[in-house]
Amino acid sequence: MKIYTYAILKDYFDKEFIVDEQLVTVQDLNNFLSQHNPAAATILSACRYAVKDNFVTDDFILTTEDSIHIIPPSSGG
Amino acid sequence: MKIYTYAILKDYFDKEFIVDEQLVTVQDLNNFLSQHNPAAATILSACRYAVKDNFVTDDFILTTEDSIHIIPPSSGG
Amino acid sequence: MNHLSAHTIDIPALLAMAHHPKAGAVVLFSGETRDNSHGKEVSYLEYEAQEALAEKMMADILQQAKEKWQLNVAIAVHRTGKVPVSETAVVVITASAHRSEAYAANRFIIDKIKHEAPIWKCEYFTDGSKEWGGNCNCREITGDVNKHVYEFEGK
Amino acid sequence: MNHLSAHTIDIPALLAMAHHPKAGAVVLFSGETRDNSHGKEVSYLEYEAQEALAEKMMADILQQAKEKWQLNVAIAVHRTGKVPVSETAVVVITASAHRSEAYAANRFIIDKIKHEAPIWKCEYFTDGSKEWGGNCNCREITGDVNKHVYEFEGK
Repeated sequence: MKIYTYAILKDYFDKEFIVDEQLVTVQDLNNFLSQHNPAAATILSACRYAVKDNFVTDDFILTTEDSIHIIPPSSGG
Repeated sequence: MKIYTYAILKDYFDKEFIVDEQLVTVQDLNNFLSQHNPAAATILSACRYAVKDNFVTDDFILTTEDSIHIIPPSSGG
Repeated sequence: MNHLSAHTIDIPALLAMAHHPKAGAVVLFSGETRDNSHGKEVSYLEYEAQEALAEKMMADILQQAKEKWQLNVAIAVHRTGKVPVSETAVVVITASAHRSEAYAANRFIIDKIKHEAPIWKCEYFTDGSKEWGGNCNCREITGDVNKHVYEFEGK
Repeated sequence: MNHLSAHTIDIPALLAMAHHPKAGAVVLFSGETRDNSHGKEVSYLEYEAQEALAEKMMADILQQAKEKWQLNVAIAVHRTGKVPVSETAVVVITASAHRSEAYAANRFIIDKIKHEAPIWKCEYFTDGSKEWGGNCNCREITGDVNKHVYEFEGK
């Protein structure tokens, strides 16, 4: 699956990267990334996840073809 | 004393006119004008009176030199 | 500052004056002539003002707003004369560090102008009739020509 | 309609689109870069967006506002890229028959955009430092990344 990160997440991860691990849900992906980069765990827990321009919940089932956008808390305006 | 009227009052009175009667207070002027033109009594009772760019109360003492502006309820905006 | 204008109000020019390096929020209100009123088709509005008093009161209202809220900018201009449909009759611009003050002050200023400033609207309809219109009738509620019911105090 | 702009937002052009013969009230909010933040001097802001999702969400927010209030016009545009001090980062314009709807809808739209749209601000300070800033931290209060505390619901 392909991961896209934004804003402050780019201080912790590449802007785009591939995850090859077998991960079932969004929650699994969150756990995997938090373990991979513990400094990002707090910010990751505040993020929303989007697939195909829709936000998805923690129990959303991922497929290897998915592009997953990790959306930090908004700070527009 | 010189009277100035505005907006809907101009349907009842001239825009400017002189009152020569001996009138002591603003209330007296209001009563005088209402008797002079009973159709205007209702609107006159809703008006404010201004002398020298200040609103004055009903008991304000008038002098013959005063210019009195009769201010109908606002309808700006 | 002149708070009355006999000609079209240049809103872009006023907005350009409303930027301020300490202001994160600028709010503009434009009151515009609607094409209908009292179920009739409006041709245009015509505004009359007691100009000396209106200028003074509008300056006072802006000053009151600046005392109530931290404002970097507070501007108000009202038209006199003919105002066609979709044109601006009155504009209020406020700027402050954060948006809640700019919105609140803006509502305060327009409400005060509408209820208190000696400015009057005459509606001219397409059927040829006219009507001195939309008067503040708060006195029927408050019993006092100097006491008003303001929208900004509601909700 | 494009709700994101990589270039200076042309506010007079947007305002010109916001007149409507049925609308007596037009309210504009402009969120502008302040010269200070966290006690430091700001050089400029830089905004990043997840563009596809931000466009979709801003369109949704405007639609929600139109369902909540009778609006003749609802426009929102947010900058991406560098926004210098005193320039507009976001603009919201609403128009309705009467002013209370235009104000309320305007606040609703800007609050929703700030809390929900995937747009992020990075503050660049004159001392050379930078900070991803002013994040919506409602989750600390609500315990849910999808539940927010909106200003328009207060007071």
